This record gives sequence, C-alpha cells and structure tokens, in this order.
Amino acid sequence: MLKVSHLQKSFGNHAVLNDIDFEVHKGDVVSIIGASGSGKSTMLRCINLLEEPGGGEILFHGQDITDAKVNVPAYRAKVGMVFQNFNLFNNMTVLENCIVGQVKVAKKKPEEARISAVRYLRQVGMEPFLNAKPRQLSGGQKQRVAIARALAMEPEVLLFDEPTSALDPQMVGEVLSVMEDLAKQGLTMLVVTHEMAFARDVSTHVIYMSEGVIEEEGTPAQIFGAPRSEKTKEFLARFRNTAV
Amino acid sequence: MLKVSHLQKSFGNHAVLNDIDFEVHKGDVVSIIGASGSGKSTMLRCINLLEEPGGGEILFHGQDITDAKVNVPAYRAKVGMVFQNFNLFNNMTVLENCIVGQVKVAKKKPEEARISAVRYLRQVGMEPFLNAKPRQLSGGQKQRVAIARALAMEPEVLLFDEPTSALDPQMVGEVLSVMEDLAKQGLTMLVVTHEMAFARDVSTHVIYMSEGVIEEEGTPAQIFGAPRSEKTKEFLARFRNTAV
Amino acid sequence: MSISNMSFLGRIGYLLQRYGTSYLKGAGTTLVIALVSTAIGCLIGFVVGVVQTIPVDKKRDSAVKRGLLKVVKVILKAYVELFRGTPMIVQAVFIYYGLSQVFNIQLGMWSAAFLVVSINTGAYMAESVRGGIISVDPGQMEGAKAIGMTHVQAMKNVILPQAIRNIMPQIGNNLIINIKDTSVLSVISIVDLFFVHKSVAGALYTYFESATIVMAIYLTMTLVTSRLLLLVEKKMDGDANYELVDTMDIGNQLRTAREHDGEGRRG
Amino acid sequence: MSISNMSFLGRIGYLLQRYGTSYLKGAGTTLVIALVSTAIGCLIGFVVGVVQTIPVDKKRDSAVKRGLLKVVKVILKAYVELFRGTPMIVQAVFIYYGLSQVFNIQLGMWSAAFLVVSINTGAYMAESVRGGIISVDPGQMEGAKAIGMTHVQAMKNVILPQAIRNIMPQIGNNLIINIKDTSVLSVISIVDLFFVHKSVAGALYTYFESATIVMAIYLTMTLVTSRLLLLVEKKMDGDANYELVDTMDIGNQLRTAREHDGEGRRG
Amino acid sequence: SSKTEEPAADNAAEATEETASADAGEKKVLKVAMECGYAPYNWTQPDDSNGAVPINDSSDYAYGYDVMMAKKIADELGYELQIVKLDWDSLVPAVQSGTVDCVIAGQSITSDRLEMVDFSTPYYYASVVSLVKQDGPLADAAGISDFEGATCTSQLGTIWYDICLPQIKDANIQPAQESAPAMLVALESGRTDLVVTDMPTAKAACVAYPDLKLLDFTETDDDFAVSDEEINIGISVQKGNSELLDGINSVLATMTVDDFNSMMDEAISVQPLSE
Ligand SMILES: Nc1ncnc2c1ncn2[C@@H]1O[C@H](COP(=O)(O)OP(=O)(O)OP(=O)(O)O)[C@@H](O)[C@H]1O
Ligand SMILES: Nc1ncnc2c1ncn2[C@@H]1O[C@H](COP(=O)(O)OP(=O)(O)OP(=O)(O)O)[C@@H](O)[C@H]1O
Ligand SMILES: [Mg+2]
Ligand SMILES: [Mg+2]
Repeated sequence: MLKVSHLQKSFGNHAVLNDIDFEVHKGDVVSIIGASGSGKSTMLRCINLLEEPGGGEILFHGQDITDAKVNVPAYRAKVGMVFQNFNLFNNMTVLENCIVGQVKVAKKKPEEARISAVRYLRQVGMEPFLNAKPRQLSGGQKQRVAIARALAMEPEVLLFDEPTSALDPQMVGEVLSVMEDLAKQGLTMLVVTHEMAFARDVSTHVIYMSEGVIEEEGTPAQIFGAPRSEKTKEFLARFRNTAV
Repeated sequence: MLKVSHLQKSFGNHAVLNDIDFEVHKGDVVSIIGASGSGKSTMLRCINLLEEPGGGEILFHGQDITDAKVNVPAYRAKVGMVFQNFNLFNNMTVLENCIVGQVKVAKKKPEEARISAVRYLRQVGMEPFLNAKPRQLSGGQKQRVAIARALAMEPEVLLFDEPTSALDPQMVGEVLSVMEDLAKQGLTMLVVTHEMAFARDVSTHVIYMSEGVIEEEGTPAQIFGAPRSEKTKEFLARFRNTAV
Repeated sequence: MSISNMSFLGRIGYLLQRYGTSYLKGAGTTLVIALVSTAIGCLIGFVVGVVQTIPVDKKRDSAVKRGLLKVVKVILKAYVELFRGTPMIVQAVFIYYGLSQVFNIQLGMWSAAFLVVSINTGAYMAESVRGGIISVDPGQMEGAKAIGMTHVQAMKNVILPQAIRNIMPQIGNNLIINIKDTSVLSVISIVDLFFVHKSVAGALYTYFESATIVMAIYLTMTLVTSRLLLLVEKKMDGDANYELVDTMDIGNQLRTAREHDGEGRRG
Repeated sequence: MSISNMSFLGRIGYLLQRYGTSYLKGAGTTLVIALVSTAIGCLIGFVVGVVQTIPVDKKRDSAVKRGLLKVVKVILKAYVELFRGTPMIVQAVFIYYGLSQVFNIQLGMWSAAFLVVSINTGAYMAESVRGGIISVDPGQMEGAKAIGMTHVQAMKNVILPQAIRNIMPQIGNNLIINIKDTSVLSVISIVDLFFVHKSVAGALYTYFESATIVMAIYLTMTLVTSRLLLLVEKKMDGDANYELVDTMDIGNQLRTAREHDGEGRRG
Repeated sequence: SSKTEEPAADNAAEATEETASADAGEKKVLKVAMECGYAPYNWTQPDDSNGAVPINDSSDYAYGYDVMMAKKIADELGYELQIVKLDWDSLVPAVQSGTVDCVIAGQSITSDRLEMVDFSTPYYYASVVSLVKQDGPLADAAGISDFEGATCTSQLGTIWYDICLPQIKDANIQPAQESAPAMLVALESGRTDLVVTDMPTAKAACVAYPDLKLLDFTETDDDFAVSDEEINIGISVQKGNSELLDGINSVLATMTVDDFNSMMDEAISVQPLSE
C-alpha cells in the first residue's frame, strides 16, 4: 500500500537521504533501525510530507503523493505520526490533545471523539491524567499521550518515531502489545526504533539505514540471524552480545 | 558525598516523592530505574534544586544544600545535569552550547573552553556538527550534545536523565564507555535509565523507584539476580525474559 | 475667591467642580472608542497575521490559488504598511473630510472614529501577531499538520491560542496606546478626554492643573485595564499543577484500565 | 500664478518647491529622535524586563536582598505604569516647563525630547520584553541554571537573545510609533515633520496638499525602517540549513575522532 | 532669561549665525512664543524676505502681524528678538513657566485668562466675519438670522466659538476645531455649513479655497453681538512680570487702531498666500 522509490532529501549540501527504495504492505510492521543521524526521522517526515522530498516517488495506494494534485491534509489524516519529541499541543489538556483531530479533521461528534480518546488513553495507562497539561507530564507520560493521540485518529498507516524511547521496560511491553493488537487488526506501521528486541520480535520486516541509504533489509530472522553487510553486523554487535 | 534523606515533593495534592533516602559515594554510578511517572526525573530535579524540595535534606559534602545560605549557582556548577529533553540553547551552535558555561560560569579562557568543548564533542561523535544549531540536529545528535555540554563543565557529580534514550545500540555503547571512563576517573553519576543492560553492567548501585518511593535498592547483582520485592520482579520481568 | 489666589490644589478642585462631568464624559468616550477599537483591531490583526503566514506551496497550489494568495497578501501588506506608517490624525482627516469632499461619502463621526482606530490597531496587531506566531515552537505546527489539520485549522486551534498568550502584554500595550491616541480624533469632532483638557486649559489658562486631572484619569483607566489584562493572563496560564481526576485512585484506575484491555496482551 | 488657480498636484509641487527643505529637515529631526530614543528605550525595556523577572527566593535570599529587590521592582513597575499610562505630550510639558517652573531645572529642549521619548519607549518595551521572555521555552532557563548560570547570566546569554528574536516585530512597531509620536514634541519647540506640516498648512491653508506630502514622507521612512528590520530578522534566523564543517569528510572525521579516543572503550 | 540648549548636530550653520548676532552687543533677549502657523498673524517661511525673523533652533523664518509687532516692541525696548516656535497647546505653560517672556499669538483677552497670566492692552481688534461655501445654501445670507439651524463650528478657545456661535438660532454647534486649517477643511468638505472667524483669516482662506464666500455683516444690525472688549487680542506675559508688561504697554500706547490696521494690511500683502 506504500511504496517508496528513489526517495532523496538534502539539507543544503548535506545529502541526508539517498535513493531510498522499499515497499510496505497492509498489516506490515516495518522496523527502521540505524545509527543516530542516519536519516530515519527525515525519512518518516518525508513520507508524511512534513519535509518536501528532494526527489523520487512515494506511492500510497498507487497514487504518488508527492504529486501536485494530492490533498495533503486528507492524506496526512490517513497517515498518522508519533514524533520523536512528541509535539503535544501545549495549549490543551491530555484529553483535548486526543480529541481535537477527531473533531476538526475527522469531523466526528465531540462525544464520540471523547469516548474513543479515553479508550486509547486508557490503553496506554494515561486515563488518570486526562486533565493534565503536557508540561505537567513526565517524559514517558508525554510519549504515551502522543501514541494515544495518533491512534485516536484511526489512520491506515502509522509512522512511529522511537515510540518507546522514554518508556520503562514494563510500559514498553504494554505499548508493544497494543501495537501488536493493532497490527493484527490490519494497521500498517513504520517504526523507527532503537529497541532491537522490538524490531526482532514484533516486526514483519526490518530496514537497516546507514548514512542515508538502506544498507540492508529483510525479515527479522535474516537481519538479526544472518546479517550480510559488515556495517549491519557491527551495528548489531552490542545488541547481539548482550541480548541474544 | 551526596546524601538524600526524607526527601519529599508534591505538586498540588499530588505527592510525587515520598520520603526518599539514599547515599552516593565518590565514584559511584547509581542507576535509578522505575516506571514512567514514578518520580525519577523529579528526584534529579530536586537534587539540582530545579524543583524546590517539599521537605527533607540533601547533603552535599556534608552541607545541606536546601539550606538558605547555600550559593545555588555555584552548587549547580559542581552538579551537572543532562535533561530528558536536552534543553540545548536554541540560540547557539553546538560548539557555543558547550563553551558558554565554561566561560561564563567556570570563568575559563575562551580558547581553553573551546579546546575542551571540542574534545568532549569528539568523544560523543559530534565534532562534525560544531556549527549546527540544535533545531538542525537529529534526536540522538541533540542528546549527545547535551551530554558533551554537561561533561564540559567538569562537574563532581553528574545527573543523567535517560541519557541514551534517543541513541542507537552502537552509540549507546560508545556513550556508556565514555561514562565508564569518567567513573574510573572518579566522577560520581546518578543515571535515570530504562536501559536495564546499562543498570546491570555499568552501575555500582541500583535504585528501583515506584510511585514516589524507593521500592528496592542494592547492587546490580542483587536487584537483577535476586529481587526481593514483588513489584521489582514484575517490573524487571520483560527485561529478564528477553535479555538474561 | 478668584482662581489667581488659589493654590494649585485649590484650582484643581475648582476645575473639577466646574468641569467634572465634562472630564468624565470625555473619559467615557475615550474608553469606549479604545475598548471597541482594540477588540476589532485585534481581530483584524489575527486574521491578517494568519493569512500572512499561510505558506505558499509552489508545487501543490494551483497557479490561480497562488496568484490569489499573492494578491491578498500584497493587499494586506500594503494595508499594514500604509496605516502603520502614516499618522492616525491625518488618516482621520482624509477619511472623514476627504471622503466627504471627494466622493461625497458621509461617514458618521463615530463610525469614522471606530474605523480609524480599529484599522490602525489592526495594522499594529498584525505585526505583533506575527511575532507571537514565530515565537511558538514549530513542532506545534508539525504536530497539527501530522493529524491532518489544514493551515487555518492548525492556526486556529493550536498556534494562535499559544501566540495570544505570548502577545497578551502587547495587547495591553495597544489598548493603552489607544486610550491615549483617541485624542487625535478631536479633528473629527470627537470630544474625548484630552479635548476636554484642551478646552479647559484654553479657556482658563490652567494647563498644569487641568493636565494633572487628566493624567490622573488616564492613569486610573490604564491601571485598571492593565490589571484586568494581567488577570486574564493569569487565567490563561491556568494552575501550575494539575489535579488528578481522582488522586487517591490512580493505582486502581490504572489497574482497572489494564484489566479491561488486558486481553490479547503478553505478560 | 496664484495658488488659488492651481490644481491639487500643482499645489503640492508649489509647497515642495517652497518648503521642501523644511519638510526634509523636519523629517531628519523626526528620524533622529525616533531612532535614538527607540534604541535607548529598548535598552531600558530590556533592563526593566530582566529585573522584573528576577525570581524572589523566599528561602535563600536575605531579607535585605528581598526587600531591595521588592523596592526596585515596585519602582520599575510604577515607572512603567506612569509613563505608559499618561499622554507623552503632557509628560513633555511637565518635564520641560514644569521642572523649570517648580524646581528651576532647565532641561534643553533636545535633552528633554530624547528623555521623554526614550522613557516612554522603555515603558512600552518593558512589557514587550516581558512577552518575549514568557514566550521562550522554560526549558531554556532550566538548561542555563543547570550549568550554574545566575538569573542574570541566563537572561543575558540564553533567554534574551531568543526573546529579542520574538519581539523584533514589536521593536519595529515601536520605532514606527516613535517616528509618528515625536510630533507631540512640538509642544517643546521641536520642529519635527508634523510641525512643519502644521506650519505650512497654517501659512497657506493647504491642509490636504501638505498632508499628502507628509504622509508620503512618513511612509517612506517607515517602509525603509521596517524593511531594514526585516533584514535584521532574516539575519537573526540564520541559514535554514547548517553546513557541515567539512561535508565530504564526516566519515573520516568521525573515524579519526573514534580512533583518537578509542582507548579504554569496549567493542 | 537664558536657557542652555544643546546645539542640534545638524544646526551647525546656525550656531555660527547666532554667534555673529551675539557679537552685535550684550543686548537682553526677548523670547516671544507663537505657533508660526496662522497666517496672516504668524507664519513660517523658508527665507528672510520682507524682514522675517529667524526662528530659534530652526533654519526657517517667522513673519506676520505678530512678528512685526514683536520686532517693534523689541526694537523700542532695546531687546534682541528671539522667536520661539511652539505648538498652540504649550504657549501658556511656556509663558507661565518663564521659558519664554511673552506670547504674541492672537490670544483673546478674557477675564478667566487674566487670572492666570497678565495681558497687555489690545494689540489688534479682530472683527467677526463668517465663511460659507459659495454654492451652498447659506451663500446669500444677509444676516445671522439667515443662519438659523446651520451646522457650524469655529476655533477652540476663541470668542467666535464661545460667544458668536451660540447667537445663531437653533444652531447645530459642532465641537471646536483646534486650528484654522482644520476648521477650513471641515467647511470645505461639507461637514459644516459655516465657520466664524476674523477678517484676516477669512481673507486668507478665500485665497486658498476660491469656492468659499466671506460674509461680513459688521455694517448691519443683523450681526453677531460682541463688545469691543471681547474682540481684543493681547500679548500675554508671566503673572507679575510688570517690568515687561509696562514696557509692552508703553510701546502699544504709541500706536492707534489705524496703525494696527495698516500693519495688518502689510502682513496680509506679504503673506505666503499672496504671492
Ligand atoms: N508541574 C507538575 N504538576 C503536576 N504534576 C507534575 C508536574 N510535573 C511532574 N508531575 C508529575 O509527577 C510525576 C512524576 O514525574 P517524573 O517526571 O518525575 O516521572 P519520571 O519518573 O521521570 O517518569 P518518566 O520515566 O516517564 O520520565 C508524574 O506523574 C508527573 O505527571
Ligand atoms: N534543518 C536541517 N538542516 C541541516 N541538516 C539537518 C536538518 N535537519 C536534520 N538534519 C540532519 O539530517 C541528518 C539526519 O537526521 P535525522 O533526524 O533523520 O536522523 P535520525 O536517523 O532520525 O537520527 P536519530 O536516531 O538520532 O534521531 C542528521 O545529520 C541531521 O543533522
Ligand atoms: Mg530521529
Ligand atoms: Mg523522567
């Protein structure tokens, strides 16, 4: 359903993405791993058109969304995003954060939106904090609200940028199981992550990025079991030493 | 050198820290683990007096720094902090971020400050980005600059709030080895972390917090090998399943 | 007793007794024009500020839309520069007398007064709003866009509410400026507080005495309004601490929530 | 040819020819006072804004320091409210003529002019700066404190540079306001652009013609200054993209860096 | 009465000029304040033609009836004349505070004002006339009874506004205008039907606005009723400054009404509008 080909992006002279190609099918959970600064966030942001791609195509259900005629807000409503730094709306409470998009964008009734917002907040354990403002939350709490906000939009594809970075192992487990459920229900996910255990155990496909190119991709078994590239091996060394 | 006793903190009616007691010796690397929202960041912020403690004492070299007569900026210069959300100075480049404190607070000569800033930035692999502004960096890059900035102040104690949350496993390895070096040189560290492997392998002491109290503390071997409390066991379950 | 023998305070008392109601009426006029025009001006400023920040997407927007947007932006820019850049007193004369003389458009003096002060405030507010908007973390806009909001939706729901908080001190400044600047409307026959002062000072040659009275009245008006605006700011900031929906019950709630959604979960 | 037979444009030409240098000199006076006073006013505003935001630490600050701070803050607040809250024209009269009459202090008219406009701008700027400061992410202050900066150091090095960026549009507003408001200085004998207009209109009874000229000059001055300030803003924003110190060489640099510090590291 | 003034940076040229005039002798300075913007009483011109006097701290010159009178007084009393150009609003505070020595600016003498400043004997008798639009409904008025119900205004703080306008039956008196040009703008734009002013101002206005008509009913019975005292304009000095006041009065005492009128005729003939 999502096909990226020859995607490129530069900031000034600095080429951040170089000829990125991959395809995602409905229900896939694709993990994107790679060194800090290798372009993972930039890739997600290009897919969501928060950065204008410098070249290449991004096909969503066969339509090139970099095309001029695409209605970008409508596309974005179908492709959710959880930011690395959350970007919760500071002027709203936790609950309002999860409602506003449903009402203003998806045109749901406020009462309906409220119910589904509370449901997703409960799933990530944030129901008691409905009335808190973002600045009053701990890092992990903000991250969970960001996840609930994206889920509440009920998108077709969800882009997660390190969705569990601020969470403790227990909470990571809970969030991952929510994500697994969603995957079973057919939600497609692209997850940038440093949690190798997640990439290995949950995803259907793993992409390893290095310096703006896809160095290696394949099933978790391939990548973690028998990495072909030297870089991949080196990158995974510490994880494989400690955890496997 | 740092002794916390009966530390308390509430926000409104919401008691976040409850009677926290622990002691840290020179050269200790203390890991603080615990669920999201359990008060870990608040505790670090109290130690740094960014939050005024609601009660209790914090002794630094035997002096109660909650006392009225303490020169707070001078104390803070000795107790560095790496924030969960980095708080890099947006109006400065990477290099300036690491210089300004040395020059303005530690009164070093600019040239000297520059040399040591570059040294620490090189240690975290951020030397090529000397001239970048924080908004142009990836999450992991910001985090590394934040670490370099704190190190450049050459404090006696360093408070880390999830210093590797945005880093890939390889970079985590590098940062941890920098921290190990520093520990060997006698730097005392308090590290809030969700990296159980770090808590287990690097730290000399582990504190497990739950709902604002210290549920259990001890050596890594004790906590990870034979946790006494049920809560600790439950908290560590996922990590122990996947990684041990 | 003739006023030449009175003390400074005595003369002030005399003026108050003789012209007290005139001063008050003038103050009322001043306050009404300032309040109404500041409110309208803020609205104008918000609209202009939002339109000015609509990004042009060279690729996606049709040539027509881009052209239209460009034209609207140029017009708004011209509006801001023209009204911000020329003295309000001259604008008032041109609008009130000029329109009447050249186009035979007879605006009432009150409509003209509200119009002139509002569009002036709007021009200044447009710039203040621009400052407010750039001071909001760009991540907020990205968050809004990511859930599918259009530029205008994002502005309305996310950016402006935060920008407004940041420019509240500026709105206060503008209100206070307006309270004082309505004095130029005397050229179009509006008898505001300052005009009363001029009349009194001109009739009795008691400039300092009348000015003292007028300053006190201005100061009262501005102090009251700036206090009120500070209250609004406080209100906007909300509580420093939120209260949990049910503080004692978090544990239970969390547990219940987990049990409810517990099916299909691992460990 | 007598003025009564001239067309509107003809009259404008006649005025320009006769009073052209007067207009230009008036504009020069206006511009000098506005620029200097805005600069001084901004400085005052920054100082007041910073002092007003110094937090009082009930526990740590000595009673003397707290008392002193309190007194200074009250004085500054009074200053802001007094000068913001009363018309500049009356302030000018009180300072220039009042001081002379009551205390026999004879301020020169230029000193009085710069003084009055500067302290007025300062009072407004103090509020704008407050708005700028609250719009900076509080995390920036925490970051600064955490490395041991005092409040003033943090303000100077971290907060104000960001606040200034946010209030640049406001500084522009203030400069433009000053360009126009210097007209009230005609009460202390300063012949600014607007006073020239009044004189010409009073000599030839050609209000609209002279007003048109004056508006054009004002517009030129404000357009030029606002363009210049926009350039400063652009400059402040810096490049959208940074350039790596040596783009082609990152890999090498990283590797070298790692090799250099590689001792004592694990795999 | 000397005040120290910082020389303006761009006024270097005048600085030399001032020094030159100071060389002429250690004469006392007479500081006379006026608007320099109310022809033919006082106006600003760019050169010293016809004997105009330099304006203090400016490169322009002032002339007009008031300046002529000031020159005469200064000459006869042995002062060096200095014209201070001031906004109308601050003329009174300026003289009250002693910043200037006297104001010669067409101020009407009223008993209220005499409480706060001292006035000289009248230095001109300003007759009262009306201005209307030539093509307007009031153009053919033969007396003030024809003004019934008219919308009218005049200048702030003048007897024309305070005493004359109320004599019009059912008049719709609008708030006063602050200056003569503003008053004429109101009339010319059709916002007001009628303004009342004095003969010199009205004559000047008719040159600038050829479609205005001057109505003078002074010879008829149907005119504004004003006492001679009320149309006096005088020179004001600080209260108690009897030395200067006596000096001014002694100069004025040598002049007759005809002297005043011929001086005014000369002013009108050289005012900027007449060129
Ligand atoms: N200003 C505030 N007002 C009210 N409650 C607050 C405020 N700041 C923090 N809290 C609450 O205090 C609790 C502890 O927060 P803290 O940031 O210390 O958690 P943490 O242990 O660091 O969690 P995480 O691992 O998610 O970062 C949280 O429930 C948070 O919501
Ligand atoms: N506005 C910008 N100007 C210049 N360079 C930028 C800009 N934004 C990002 N970059 C650079 O692009 C590169 C890729 O950034 P990106 O955020 O995609 O990395 P990432 O893979 O997400 O890293 P991390 O895991 O640390 O979040 C980095 O080197 C970063 O410095
Ligand atoms: Mg990233
Ligand atoms: Mg935390």
